[in-house]
Amino acid sequence: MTDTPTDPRADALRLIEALLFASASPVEEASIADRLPEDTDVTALLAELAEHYSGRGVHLVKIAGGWTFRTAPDIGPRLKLETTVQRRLSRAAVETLAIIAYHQPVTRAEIEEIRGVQISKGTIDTLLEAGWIMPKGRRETVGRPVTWGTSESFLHHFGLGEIADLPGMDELKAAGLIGEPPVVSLRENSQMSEVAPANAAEPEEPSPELDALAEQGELVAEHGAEH
Amino acid sequence: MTDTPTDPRADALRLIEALLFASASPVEEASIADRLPEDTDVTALLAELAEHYSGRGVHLVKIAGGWTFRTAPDIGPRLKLETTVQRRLSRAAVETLAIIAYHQPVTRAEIEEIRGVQISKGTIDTLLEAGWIMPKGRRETVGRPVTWGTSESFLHHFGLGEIADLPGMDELKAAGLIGEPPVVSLRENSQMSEVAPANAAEPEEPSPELDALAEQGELVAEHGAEH
Amino acid sequence: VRDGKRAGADGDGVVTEGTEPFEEAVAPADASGSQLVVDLDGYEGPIDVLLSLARDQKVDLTHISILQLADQYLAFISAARRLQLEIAADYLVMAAWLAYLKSRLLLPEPQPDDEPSGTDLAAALTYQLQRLEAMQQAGARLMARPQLGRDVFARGAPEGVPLVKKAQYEATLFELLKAYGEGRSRADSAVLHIEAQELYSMDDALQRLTRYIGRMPDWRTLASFLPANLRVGLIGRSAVAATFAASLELVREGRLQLRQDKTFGPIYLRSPPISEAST
Repeated sequence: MTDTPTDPRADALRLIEALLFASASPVEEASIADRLPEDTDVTALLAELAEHYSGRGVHLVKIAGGWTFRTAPDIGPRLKLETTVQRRLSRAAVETLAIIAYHQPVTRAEIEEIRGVQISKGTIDTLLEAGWIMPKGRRETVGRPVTWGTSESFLHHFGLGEIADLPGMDELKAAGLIGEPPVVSLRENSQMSEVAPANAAEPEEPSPELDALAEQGELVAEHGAEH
Repeated sequence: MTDTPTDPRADALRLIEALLFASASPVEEASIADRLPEDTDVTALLAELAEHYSGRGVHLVKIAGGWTFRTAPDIGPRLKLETTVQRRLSRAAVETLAIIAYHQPVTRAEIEEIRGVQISKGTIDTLLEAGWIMPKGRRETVGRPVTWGTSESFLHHFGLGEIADLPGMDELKAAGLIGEPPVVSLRENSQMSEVAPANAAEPEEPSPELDALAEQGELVAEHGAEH
Repeated sequence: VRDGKRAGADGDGVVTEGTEPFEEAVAPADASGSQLVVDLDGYEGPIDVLLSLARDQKVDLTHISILQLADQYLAFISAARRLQLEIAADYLVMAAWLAYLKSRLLLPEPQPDDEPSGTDLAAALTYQLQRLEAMQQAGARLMARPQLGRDVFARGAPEGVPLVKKAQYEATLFELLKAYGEGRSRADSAVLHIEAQELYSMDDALQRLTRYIGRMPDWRTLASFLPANLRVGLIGRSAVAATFAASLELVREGRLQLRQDKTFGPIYLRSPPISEAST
């Protein structure tokens, strides 16, 4: 290395490097700045560090609003490290997760409207158990339904700096596929709910959100025990 | 970086780097070799990697027969972040401080006598930690108890030139800080006398304090209006 | 993930092409129950079915023929019915709605009422198909990302960053003085005993009223019997209460009469007329 430790810029780079290596979770830029002289351009230093590591075995990435190192994605499989075995998500769960991620905060009813089908109770449970979604307060409409959004560990798991970094987010917004529907909402939905009693043979859990909220801790434990 | 991922040597370096980064404990050379083509000179690669990191914020070191990254020794101490947390003094501590200020030098037993309640050990410690009180020698009586008084920084913090600047009882009364016994004091008084002895076992903050706290807001507001 | 089932429904085209194959398929399917070509279980609801069918048109969703799609769906459902598959209500509702949409699309002139036109409904359906397709693709892209603990790894043994919290205590001179003042006044009041309140007792009132007995043939208000110096404040109220209680006592003894014309109205007192008193 050509850097000499006396150069303040190189010194700051070393400190950032050490800090991010030592931290168990991503470190926010403000927290990095706290440890450096006031006039330090932390953003520029981070960019320089990211550049330095771009070709290496570990990369500097922004995750959940903070900076951290991660192994290069192409190397992962060759590390033969113990990996956490994840059960593959069902198609329903993947779709539901995507809808929650892109449309958050979103109610169960809205998810069902997008998918055109009722959500089985297990789907939300699975995503909760994985720690990827969390309740985001209630919608102030009739019935005050719970809304869902993604958690910080969702961002960690999928390596996202923030929700806006979701793949294709901008295009979907531009295409009007996220947010309020630009056209008359399908009347079919109201019709469907009128006919719904036919479906009452096997009704959904009455208010699964509430159950999930109330028992969240328990449910996870219970769920874990099942598998 | 001059390394290109297609160069087998650079590729091996990247893999070692990622492996040592992600491993929970130091990795032995043999274990590294297992993940690389047979003819790889792991020792030479490790030396190269150690050289690369020698000037940086983390160093590649050999610990207990295995290789791992560690924070550069000179940087370690600088990672420590001191944060000052603003803390309000408890009511008991403020009152104890006030008694020390007015009655110094004063022993713990005397403070307790004045307050009519025992002082928990933490109260004196907190005031010491805040730097507002200091021991002022021993009282030449049985047991030679330590006496307490206020410090220089107490005067600074409260903007006092000297202790004599503290307003006297008459002035406190005039300022409304010592009030007439409230009309409903019958309840409060009986509680006080009943609670105080029973309270001797458990320290500090019995319910009368809470009552007083509840009134505190009012008092402050009142005071603000006066001035 | 039901890739297999989806592929079957997507790819074969059995579902959408003529209905003949199903006729033949009925018998073996009923017999073995294993050769179902129309497998509703592979779908995530009617919109998902529609989306699969729409892909068979091999055009961008915005250019899809809703009419054709409706036909495909209806054929799909009738095929499933012929196979005597159990069809969830959702699917049947969608079939009914599509049949309705079809009729609206085929009607030459718009309905007179303010219902949305067939074209509006078709557009709404197209939007819903696009939105679900977008979410299906988004889900796939999400799952294709390198995942933590599987494809990428965090530092295995983070050394940790020490965070030293230094307390800085806050207190103002005002708080200090107030605490001292309150402490002192509390200490003072601790030795104080509540003085007995000066209150007008019933005995006092009884004595006072007795003096008037026999000397008040006319109704007079209770208030007029109160001692002149005890008509206000707490003691005034105690005088009213005591005098009233005393008057009740005297009424009980037959030595006084009470009258009140209305609730909360003034209370009047008088000595009982001689004749009544004797009875």
